[in-house]
Amino acid sequence: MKSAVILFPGSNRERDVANALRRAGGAVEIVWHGESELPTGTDLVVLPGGFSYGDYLRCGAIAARSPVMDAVRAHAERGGKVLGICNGFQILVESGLLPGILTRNRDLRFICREQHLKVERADTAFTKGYAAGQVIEVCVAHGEGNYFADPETVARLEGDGRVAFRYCDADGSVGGLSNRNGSINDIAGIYSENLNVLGMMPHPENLVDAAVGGTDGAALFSGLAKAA
Amino acid sequence: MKARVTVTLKNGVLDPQGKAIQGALGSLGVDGVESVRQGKLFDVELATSDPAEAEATLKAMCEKLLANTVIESYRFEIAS
Amino acid sequence: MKARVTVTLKNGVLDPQGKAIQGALGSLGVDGVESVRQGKLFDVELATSDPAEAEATLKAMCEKLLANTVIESYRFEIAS
Amino acid sequence: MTSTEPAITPELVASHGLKPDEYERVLKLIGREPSFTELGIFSAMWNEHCSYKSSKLWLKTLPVTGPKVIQGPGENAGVVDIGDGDAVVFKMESHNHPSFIEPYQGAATGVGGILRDVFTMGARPVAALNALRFGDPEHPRTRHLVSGVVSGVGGYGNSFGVPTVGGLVGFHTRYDGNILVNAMAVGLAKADAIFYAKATGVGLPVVYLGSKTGRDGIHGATMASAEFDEGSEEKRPTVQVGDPFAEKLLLEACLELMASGAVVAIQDMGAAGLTCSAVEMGAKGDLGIRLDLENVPTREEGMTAYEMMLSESQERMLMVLHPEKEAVARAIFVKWGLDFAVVGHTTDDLRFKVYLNGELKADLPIKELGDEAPEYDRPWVETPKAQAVAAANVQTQADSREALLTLIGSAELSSRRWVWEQYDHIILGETVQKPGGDSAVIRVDGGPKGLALTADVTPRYCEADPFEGGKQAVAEAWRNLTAVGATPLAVTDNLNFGNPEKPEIMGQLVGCIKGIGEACRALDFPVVSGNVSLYNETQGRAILPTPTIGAVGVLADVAKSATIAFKREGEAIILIGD
Ligand SMILES: Nc1ncnc2c1ncn2[C@@H]1O[C@H](COP(=O)(O)OP(=O)(O)O)[C@@H](O)[C@H]1O
Repeated sequence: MKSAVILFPGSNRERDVANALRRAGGAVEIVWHGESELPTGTDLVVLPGGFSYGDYLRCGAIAARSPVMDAVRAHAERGGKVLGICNGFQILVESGLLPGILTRNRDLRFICREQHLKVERADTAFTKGYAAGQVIEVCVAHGEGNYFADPETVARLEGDGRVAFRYCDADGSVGGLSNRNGSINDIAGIYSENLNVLGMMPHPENLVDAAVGGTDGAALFSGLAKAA
Repeated sequence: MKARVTVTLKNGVLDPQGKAIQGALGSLGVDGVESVRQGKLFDVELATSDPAEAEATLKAMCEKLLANTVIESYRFEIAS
Repeated sequence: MKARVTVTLKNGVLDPQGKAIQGALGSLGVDGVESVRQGKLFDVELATSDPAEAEATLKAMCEKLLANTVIESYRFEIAS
Repeated sequence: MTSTEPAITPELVASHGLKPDEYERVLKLIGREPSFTELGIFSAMWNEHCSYKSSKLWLKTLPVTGPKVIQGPGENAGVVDIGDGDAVVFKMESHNHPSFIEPYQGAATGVGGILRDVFTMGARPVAALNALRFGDPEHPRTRHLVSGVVSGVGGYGNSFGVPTVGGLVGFHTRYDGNILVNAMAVGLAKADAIFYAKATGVGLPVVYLGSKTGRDGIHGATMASAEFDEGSEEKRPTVQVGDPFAEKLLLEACLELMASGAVVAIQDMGAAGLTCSAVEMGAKGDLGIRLDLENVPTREEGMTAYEMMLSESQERMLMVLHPEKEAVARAIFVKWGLDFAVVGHTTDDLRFKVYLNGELKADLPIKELGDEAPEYDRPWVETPKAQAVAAANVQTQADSREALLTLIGSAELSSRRWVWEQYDHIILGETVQKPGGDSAVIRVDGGPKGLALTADVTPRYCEADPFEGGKQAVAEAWRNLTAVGATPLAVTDNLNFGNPEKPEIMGQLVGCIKGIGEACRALDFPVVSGNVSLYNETQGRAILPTPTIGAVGVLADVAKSATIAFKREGEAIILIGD
């Protein structure tokens, strides 16, 4: 699998995700946001975490409008896979590749902690390595991860099975205190209509190594590597 | 030419910052505040002195970048 | 009673947001923008209908919470 | 000099923080009345913050060398060998006064400054720590200050992309009017690729990099060394605003530039910005520097030489470059969207000459600006030994259950999770032990090697007995490192005290330094960097003496690091020590 990790000014988890992809056996190229084309043979585009353009104005807003995003859009339209993590998710919604928006966390504070997630379905390119309904432990690190969309959009997402992950507690129950940022329907990640674009707030790339917190994130990358 | 753009949340969109401010005001002893909604403003200086051109630029700025029309509306005023 | 509070950075205080926005506008092809400075606005609803009381509340809000007068100035307007 | 500049009066001299005898020294040194710009330059170079005039004599007594020490105090940060060609680069610095005035920006720019100190040396920052002291939790300002400082520390570090892995938070009414924000940064570099401030070579370009210069914090460095009084909330100068986004770009651009071989010398523009950085580069290299200020990228129109020389705008660097690499260097900075300007060059006349549009604004002997700074042997009195209290004489008001509950429920002992959850402590994917334990542990480049990091001090002890308190702070840092299985390497310190012109306060400073020195010598635990923050007083009341110790240790294999939690039921609990 060949991945292109897009580097925006202010991205800061590009190394983390590149490491996770390489560990899973993928080839990784870091691509500058000013490029107008993706490297040939790119299977997966990754928009990494960070604070692109300082997160000024709105998170992801300025990055969503950079030259490379036209190429990313074209890649997605061709059915190519796109993964946006944290700031990458914010960029995806700002660029219209995914619906809704991510706003300030409910209590207005940045939150960095371990977080349980429920994997909603295991039949997408991103979640092949998991079982449907599986509870995994990853971590979150964001100030604006409060997912919001209008009721019709949310209904459509739910109806079409486009919710990828939900915040839950250790035994998988959803709702309540495990949703720290206030996201509607405890949404932690969503898919595009064709299930080839995934945006998620938590950081699976920081949990791929037993020595550093755990390995529950690894299956996402190994699943992707197998899918390609 | 100077202009001010204001971007506010659409009705019905949750405003956690506004709510938090309202809460904080209570604990600071500022009473009688029934609601707070936070928005953004941009003070802009434009090169042109032609109002029509200024208006076109401002509209383009708002549509392309300053407001996310999923949840926000914008207005602008050109300073006389 | 409704009011709008605007909080802007004092002159000379660095506005990294405004700077980033200005840069982005350039690369989006919106030309002729000479400077952008970002501020905040707050749309407030007050319980009182007495303008003097409203003014006192607004002033207290601004001083205690909404503005950091070291780097920001504030203004408010009571809607008629 | 132009007529718009104020005349040099005793009041003007005093408002620049120069005492009459210090001004005499200026006159003797240059043989004439200084210009306004020159007065500003002297005030910046000779204030407590830059010159360490009250503490230097005592700092010299600390052990600063060791077989692993590559660079001790005197550069932007200390450098210690950790084997395999790697080096750890670290330092701690205070941003106390600015954080009291504008907690978010003050703390944020404090973090920004210390990160810059580390990457100026050629290291990529891999961890941050912060030691925070606030007033009584019930004091009306405390809540606001805690929330602003914590979000400022997080706001900068999170955006910059460095994990904040440890620190401490304390509360005491003696910090009501002077909170402490001590930020520590740790970076990794190759031991043979460390960059220094010392310039070499005549006629080389002096290059300005980073963000533009504004009127931020003009006289901030002077403020940081002046006691607060009631009026200072009105008189306070503009606070600097941080731009972590710009700093992240500056980091990437600097590391790329360093790798290209273009850099002769580099210095970050911290307190007293352009003045200190230019003088240091020249003085260390036995060179003169000529600056042509019209080339300095500015944010505001009509800035004077005085303002440009004293501006504390953040996210800026000064470099001396190999002239043939200028184009390469410029291309790197343009790519990252940062300003790049040749603002002067090195000379052979040992003068610091500042021109604006061809007009000479300052012409000073560069070595003496640093070397001839006043140095004081301030009078001090030893802190009287407190009477030992026999346990039997202590009245207890509560039964032990109640006492325990009170202790657990106190702000001093409550969980710090609320704080460190606001810091991204996992970014970079190397955090083996996150906040919550004795020391944080981070892996070095995928491991198995790792670093242990901690920050400690107990101000109550230092107040009761500065010497023992200083020793204890070092010992606790040492214990915290060994508790996770690390071999302690070296120390950075941040000495926060009141007004050193008072013999009792000076006595605390001296006592603590002696204690730190004694412990560091006994443990072969050299001090490789540090910072002094004095005049932490409001209306004559000083903070508790607070010599924060930051310490770094190394682990051969992070998989063997020990953690704080009990692992299994039924296992023996052993108490060691006495
Ligand atoms: N300001 C802070 N930033 C990051 N971590 C912190 C901060 N304050 C405390 N911590 C972390 O919380 C834990 C508990 O801190 P503390 O109560 O000072 O414990 P101890 O006395 O055992 O060092 C430590 O791991 C420490 O690193």
